[in-house]
Amino acid sequence: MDTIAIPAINLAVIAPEVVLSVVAMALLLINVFVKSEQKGYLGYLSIAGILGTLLMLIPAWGSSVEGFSGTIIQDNFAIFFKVIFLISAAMSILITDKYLEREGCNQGEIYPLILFATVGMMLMASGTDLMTIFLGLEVLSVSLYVLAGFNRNNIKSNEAGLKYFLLGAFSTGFLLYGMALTYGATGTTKIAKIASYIAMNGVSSSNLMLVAGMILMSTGFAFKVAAAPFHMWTPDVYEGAPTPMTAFMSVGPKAAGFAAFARVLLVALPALKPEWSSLLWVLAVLTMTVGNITALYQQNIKRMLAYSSIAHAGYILVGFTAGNAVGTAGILFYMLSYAFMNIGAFAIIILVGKKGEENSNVSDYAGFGYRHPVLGIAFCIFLFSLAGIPPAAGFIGKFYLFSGAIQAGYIWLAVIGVLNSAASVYYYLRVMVFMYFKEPTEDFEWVKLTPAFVLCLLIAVIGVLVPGVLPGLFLELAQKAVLM
Amino acid sequence: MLDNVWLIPLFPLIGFLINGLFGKKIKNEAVIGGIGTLMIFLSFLVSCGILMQLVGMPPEQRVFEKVMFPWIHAGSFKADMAFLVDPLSAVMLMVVTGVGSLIHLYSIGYMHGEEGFYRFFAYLNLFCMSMLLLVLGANMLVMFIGWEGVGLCSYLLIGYYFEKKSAGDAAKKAFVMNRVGDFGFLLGLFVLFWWFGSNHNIWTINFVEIKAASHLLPYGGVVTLATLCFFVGATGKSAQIPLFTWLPDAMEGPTPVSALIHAATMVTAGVYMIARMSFVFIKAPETMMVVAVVGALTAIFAATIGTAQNDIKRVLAYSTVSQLGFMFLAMGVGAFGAGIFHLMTHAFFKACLFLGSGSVIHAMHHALHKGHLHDDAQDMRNMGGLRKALPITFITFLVSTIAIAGIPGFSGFFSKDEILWQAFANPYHGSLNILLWGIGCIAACFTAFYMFRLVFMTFFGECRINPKVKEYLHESPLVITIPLMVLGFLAFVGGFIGMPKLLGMLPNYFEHWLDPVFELANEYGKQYAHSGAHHSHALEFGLMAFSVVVALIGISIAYTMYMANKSLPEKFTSAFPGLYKVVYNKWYVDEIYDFLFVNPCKSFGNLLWKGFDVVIVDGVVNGTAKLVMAFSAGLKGLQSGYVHNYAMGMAIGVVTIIAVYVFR
Amino acid sequence: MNEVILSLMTFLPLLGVFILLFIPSNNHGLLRGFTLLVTVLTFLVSIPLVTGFVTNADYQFLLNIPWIKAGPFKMNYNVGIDGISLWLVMLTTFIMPIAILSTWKAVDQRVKGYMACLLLLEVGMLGAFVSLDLFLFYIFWEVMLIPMYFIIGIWGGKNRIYAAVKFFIYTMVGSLLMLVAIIALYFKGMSAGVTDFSILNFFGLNLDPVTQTWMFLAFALAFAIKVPMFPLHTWLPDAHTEAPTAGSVILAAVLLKMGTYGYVRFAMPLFPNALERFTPLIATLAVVGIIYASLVAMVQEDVKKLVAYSSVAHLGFVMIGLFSLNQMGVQGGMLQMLNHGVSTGALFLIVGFIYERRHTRLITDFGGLSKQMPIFATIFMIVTFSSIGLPGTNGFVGEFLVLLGGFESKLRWYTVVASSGVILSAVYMLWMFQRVMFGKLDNPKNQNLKDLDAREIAIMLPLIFMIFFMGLYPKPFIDKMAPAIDKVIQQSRIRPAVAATIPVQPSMQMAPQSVKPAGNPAVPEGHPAVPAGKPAGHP
Amino acid sequence: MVSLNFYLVLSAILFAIGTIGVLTRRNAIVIFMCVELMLNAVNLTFIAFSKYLGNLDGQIFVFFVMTVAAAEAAVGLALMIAYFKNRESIDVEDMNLMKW
Amino acid sequence: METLFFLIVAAIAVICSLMVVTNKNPINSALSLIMTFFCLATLYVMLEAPFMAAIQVIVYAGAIMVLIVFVIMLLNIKSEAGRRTSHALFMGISVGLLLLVQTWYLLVKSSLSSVRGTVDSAMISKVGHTELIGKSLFTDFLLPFEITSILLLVAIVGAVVLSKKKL
Repeated sequence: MDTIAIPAINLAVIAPEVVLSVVAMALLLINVFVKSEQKGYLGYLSIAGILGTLLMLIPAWGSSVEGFSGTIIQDNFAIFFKVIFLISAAMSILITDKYLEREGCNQGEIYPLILFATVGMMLMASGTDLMTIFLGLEVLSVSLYVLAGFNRNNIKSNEAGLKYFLLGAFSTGFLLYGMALTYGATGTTKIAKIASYIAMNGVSSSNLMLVAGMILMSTGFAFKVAAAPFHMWTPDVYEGAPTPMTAFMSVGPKAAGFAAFARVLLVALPALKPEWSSLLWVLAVLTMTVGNITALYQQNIKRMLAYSSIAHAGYILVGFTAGNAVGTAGILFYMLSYAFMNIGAFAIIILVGKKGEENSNVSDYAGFGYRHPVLGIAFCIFLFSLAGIPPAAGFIGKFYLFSGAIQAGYIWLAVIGVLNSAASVYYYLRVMVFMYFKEPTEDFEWVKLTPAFVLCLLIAVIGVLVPGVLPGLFLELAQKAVLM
Repeated sequence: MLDNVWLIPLFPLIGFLINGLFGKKIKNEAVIGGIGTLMIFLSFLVSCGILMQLVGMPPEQRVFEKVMFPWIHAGSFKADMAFLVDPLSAVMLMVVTGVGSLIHLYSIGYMHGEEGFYRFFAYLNLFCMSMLLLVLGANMLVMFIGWEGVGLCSYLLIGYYFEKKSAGDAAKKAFVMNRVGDFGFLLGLFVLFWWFGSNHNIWTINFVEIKAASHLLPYGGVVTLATLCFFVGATGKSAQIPLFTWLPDAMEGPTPVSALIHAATMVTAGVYMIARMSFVFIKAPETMMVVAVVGALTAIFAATIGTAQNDIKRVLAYSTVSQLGFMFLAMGVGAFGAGIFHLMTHAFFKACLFLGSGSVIHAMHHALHKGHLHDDAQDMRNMGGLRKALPITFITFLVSTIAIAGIPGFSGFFSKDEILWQAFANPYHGSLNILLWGIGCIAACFTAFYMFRLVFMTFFGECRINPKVKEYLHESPLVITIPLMVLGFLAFVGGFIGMPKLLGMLPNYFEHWLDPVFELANEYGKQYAHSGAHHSHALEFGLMAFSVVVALIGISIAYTMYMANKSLPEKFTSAFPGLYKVVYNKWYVDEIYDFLFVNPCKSFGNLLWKGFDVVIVDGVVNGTAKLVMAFSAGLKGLQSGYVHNYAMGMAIGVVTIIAVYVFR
Repeated sequence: MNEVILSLMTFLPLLGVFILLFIPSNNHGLLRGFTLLVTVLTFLVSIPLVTGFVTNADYQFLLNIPWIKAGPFKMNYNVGIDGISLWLVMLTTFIMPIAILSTWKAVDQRVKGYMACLLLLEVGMLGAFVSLDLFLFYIFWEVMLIPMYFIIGIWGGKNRIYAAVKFFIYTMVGSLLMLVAIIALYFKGMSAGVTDFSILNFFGLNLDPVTQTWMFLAFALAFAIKVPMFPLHTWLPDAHTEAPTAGSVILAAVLLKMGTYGYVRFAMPLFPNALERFTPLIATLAVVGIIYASLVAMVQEDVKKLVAYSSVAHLGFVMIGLFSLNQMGVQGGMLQMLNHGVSTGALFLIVGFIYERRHTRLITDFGGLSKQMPIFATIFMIVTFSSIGLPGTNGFVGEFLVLLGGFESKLRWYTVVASSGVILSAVYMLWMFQRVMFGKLDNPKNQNLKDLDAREIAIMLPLIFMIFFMGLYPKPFIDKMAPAIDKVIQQSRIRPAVAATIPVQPSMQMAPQSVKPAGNPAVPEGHPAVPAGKPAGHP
Repeated sequence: MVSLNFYLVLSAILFAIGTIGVLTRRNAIVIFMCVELMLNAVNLTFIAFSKYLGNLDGQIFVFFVMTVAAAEAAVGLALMIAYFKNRESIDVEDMNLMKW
Repeated sequence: METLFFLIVAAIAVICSLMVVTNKNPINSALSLIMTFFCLATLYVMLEAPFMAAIQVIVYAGAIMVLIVFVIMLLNIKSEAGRRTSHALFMGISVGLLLLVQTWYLLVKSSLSSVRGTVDSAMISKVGHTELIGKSLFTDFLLPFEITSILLLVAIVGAVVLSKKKL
């Protein structure tokens, strides 16, 4: 019997994932010894872990290293996304502690779970094999099912978790079927090999199996990024999940979904570009429109932001449809700024909320801007950024996304996009209408404004304004991280 | 002196600024009135100096342009703030400043004790400044400043008693009607500017330059268009058909205002403008005809209304409209000199008449006030027999009335006769001339009738004022009567400078004076005039005599009806009740205008606002928003909260997408 | 030194905002005083722009700093002014202190935020006028929206929320479409060798007519909403009516100019073929707007709404002037923009004065105020007549040149119809004036009204001065603008179609100048407003 | 030798049945079982392809799918238990606290 | 012969899976599912994947299904109270059938990869399926294999968090 020749294990490629996983496991252990009211420290430890991971990523920038027989790669694209994941995880952790305390479900496991989810996302971003991507996605999903249902005494949280689980599992079925068909059509699950097989054998859109594989995989990813018509879980889950987790879910997994989506379509299936770009075109239009239009009617601010996040997925799909360097850079930049603005907004929502997810109606914000002027201004900055109004980062991101579409000739898509953007202004403004144009009706109860919150908000504001005013550096990075 | 022409408008401006800014603080009426009067009098002196200087120059050199500063230079368009002095503007300067000074003086007495005394003098000065700008403007645009400026002052002065609604209405009406005219003026300017510019690359609106280039203008065609536009402007300013209705209403202003603005100066601006551009107008025979016809029609039309009015100032107002019609008739038949001559004599006698009526009203008002009565101080039916109480007023009034009626020897005779003669004799409109002449004669007859009707009702017969207050009636103070006397004197002798050559006693100084101005126009006129129909002196004499007869007929009818047989008017009105009513109500012109323009505009505006703007335009906007919201409500309904519905959505999505790609 | 003036001026108010944040919010006096100081300083800083401006067609006080460079895009912080923007900048800095003073007392709630908003607004407006980079322009264009939204929404009247949201979304729709066009234009330019967003790059592009059409429509829509042109005007009456006085003043005086400025600076010179094609449409809308707005203004019951509709009519004149595309018309349009800024701004101040006193704007609530408030009456009257366009006041010069220019151009018949707006403006303004100021003072609430105080008079005096100065001596304005306008006109004319084989000669674009008939004393040198082919098209 | 298509069609049938089950059943556990059925259908496809293509990647994939199924089962059932504790039901028709 | 055997197994698999969907009682559904899994295991053997067949039985039919049955018992779930509305049933079934038709169609219409790997029946019988799988798992697919460890850890932690007694 031969010995198994284990290939050279290039640990450097997965170093960030390893570090993060180790930290998470360590936390699991430490958790056992930490008293309930001190679980917050776990949060700080996990942030330390995240920072360490970030530090590991920095020297890796600029190189592109494959490892593990081509199942994973560490390139600029992956690194950029990993930074987004880490930032969103860190910011979410900053706002988790006090929330859990208020809701009375202060369990330390949440931090390792967040970290594991982050590991899953990172695997999705750097996986170059359908299996890696699939497993990364499942690590992420399983963590998220738990995180969504984390507040297990709260029926809404239960329901959110269960709904997310059932629909997630259902969509996994389609994703897998798609992967199977792709495997059948090309004989491999490695992304690079798929591409080279197609290039060599001239498989094209006439091969229905490949097209079907592409479609079914797309639906799986579309579910993850909440693109219509696979978006329907989003509002319910976002509304029910604990708010910090909603913040996390609306940014990180979405970015991860796009990362994997982009790698599969752009690297593995560039030959099918006419097919998938027309599919994405329709999805983008549907997603933007459904998200924005439905958001107009929402009273619950969390739900409103859920729909808004659907709409944002639509904008990103616009850049994706373009499939060119500008559009892809736009996706990267937009996801980064979206992390800051969306988590910032959710941080404020947590501050305003009361136990049991009360006080999360838009009308509860009457006069908020006067009671807490600084928070009010911060909230406005986030909302303006979400609405895509300069000089916030959201504008530059949208600018790039739409530019990509225009460069690729999808002018009508860009037009639909900006019209949607204009419609979206209404519901963002509506929050401001309550914040500033109406008199306060009641006092705002507080989760005390802890240093962690201040830090989170500060990061968010800086993260929205600096790339908004001086986007050059960030755009350059995004440009370098583009897959092509 | 000529170089200092800018002083002329400057003095009234200074007066305006002093009185306008500090008048309220000064409080002393003598000082305020003194400043106002002094300023315009200084202008008068400068004008005299300029006139002297002009007289001393050879006739062909009597044109002087003074550029003050560049105003609007944009692209090829160039308009400087510049003044033009020539014989025509010199005449106007004398009239404006001369009559103006007198009326300022008069106002000191007349406006005594009024609340806004300083305001009145400020406006009056401002008006004089604007009028002088109008007269002196070396290009159409400077003229237009004055043109609108006088409209503004007229607005301010008519609305002087702003607490009275009728005053406010009248002011607004005056301004808006003037604006309609201004619209025409501007269009005329545009057409002329455009034509010269695009055809001959002469981009100018300067009178002298246009005159120099006027030989390039064709006859008719575009010139007709331009001149018709200008004429619209003139009808607005000079209250001709169809824009005359504001002038009678303008009597809401204080009487000196009526005298200065609505009789002597501003309303003649249209006439002046046509004279100023005679070399353009004469190239448009059609326009000339229109001018003549409108003038003649206005003359008779207003005269008919004048016969039925009871308000002393209203009669004079219609008389003014009618006399302006005569001037336009003169312009229309190419008798520019005659028109300007009539303008001048009319300024004298009509100012005198208005001031006289003011004196009467002043006295009446004073008396009624003393007796605590609220009868109408302007209604002639309350007057009668005032000649005893107001002797000076009566005499000057009578002199002016005779002048306007056209009795030989008085100024009005010379000028009006000249117009009628030229209407008859000038060769421009062929046989239409006879008709114009005929209408003129009838109008003259009416003029004599209603003016004497006025005199008889006011000054003769027994006094119909409430006997209680009879004792309070007495003659006005000297500040009022001195201007009356001066103007009365001028109304008497002013005509001699323009005595027709025919009568031979004096050379027609006036016509010679204006000759250089109208020479070119007459030259052009000959090009299309029906070949020199030369009329004999005998014919001229005959017509002159005829016009005198006509006037006398008018006077005698008036005498019969209002002195000899006082029941006649009653009988007349009851015999023709309809006619009387129509005439008394000014042919319902105001009502027709309301019906045709004012009300439709308002209701159309309301319709546009409440119907179109709010319902349709805004409705589309809000409707889009509502539609989106309804759509939103619908989409929201899909989000049922049931897992299987969501799963179904996903499945349908997958199936549809595959279907599209697989079965395409 | 010259390079930094514009940036200093633009960002001085922003600095002011930061300092403002550290002033205690209950010290209203200090807040107001400081803001006033900042705006006055800004004005002072902007004065060297006029004195140092060299009268030619070039952009001056240029400053060009690389800003963003990523992917195919290169945006610069590129600022500078020419004769066209010079006066609009001056108008902005001039009107701001006045606006601050106008609500000195009327706004007594949340003063800090209010002042901050006003200063931010100034940053946006100045930035938009001085930007020479399309992207930078767009940023400032949007930045203006936010403070204005809050000014209307927080310190506005009863219906303020509706008005604020409508204002915001309306403007947003247009400007976003413009953004699409900007991007598309950039990509079109890239294929022709354009490397950054500087507008100078784009003037020479020979775009194909179809592209031009779409882009022009997008730009035109954005600007038309801002102008606002019929039928996109309905946000204006609402916004004006609900905004506090300062908001209305700034909105009328400066913000609306953004639209017309956009046409002159961008929409017209960038897309000459499309301009040619759409001139009839826009002229029609402008004329309809004039007549329509005048008629609607005539029947308004609310003074502020009336003035708002009058703005629509006035800006219709501006549009006619700009689209007549000759020196007179464009010059008139530009002047009319400045005039409208001064006189309509003043009108809103006036409305503000009586609103502060009586807290109503209904015409029927007034009447006979002349008696009680003579100074007010005088000022009101002057401003009214300026708005009507009485010769000697500023309104006349602009209106006259617009109509003259329009008449000399292809828009002759439009102009003739538009001229009737001159009559209508007199009708509605005077009717309003009469109902407010004339008549008997019979409403008991009006009987104790106080006349204007020193502050209010001080606000109005500079405006009154400008009314007469610009009316009687517009030369400095016209002279400084003329070369820049010439340039715009040349750029906006259709370039001669050059066959593919013949390279485009730079001199071809100067064609109108070289064809100018020689030896013509009547045409001033340097004003080649005589179009080459003009006589052919006329009788 | 059974043709590849037989396997593929069979897996398609199973996949469709699983989908129908997800769409029509109300019990969360049964829905989950239907999902498992779908996954198994995919597994069959993978293995059939693997055999046909002559490489083992497909089978490895199946290996991972099973792991995933196990993990999902653990978490999913835990979620159902938690939900059941609060709601005394795992009927999906009762799960509509959040909607619209 | 082989085809016939396949058809019989396939028929049983389809019938059992139909019973999963149609049975009212969750326990019956679970048992039907187990039956289906066994059928699939049989097919895996036919496809020369005995190792997969083994873990299919051990992991799926053994571990996972036991867990499910256990939970069903724990929650004491009775049969479903009532069917979905016929409308929903119709929709569900038709969408499912449509999906089937489409997949069928595209499977028939499309071509597989033309590149064949090295693993054939001969190799499998020579080296042994388990060894081949093992080699592959620990060389080429080492990383995914490691990831499964994290996945399972997450699942455990999650299950504990959601259902442990003390909070």
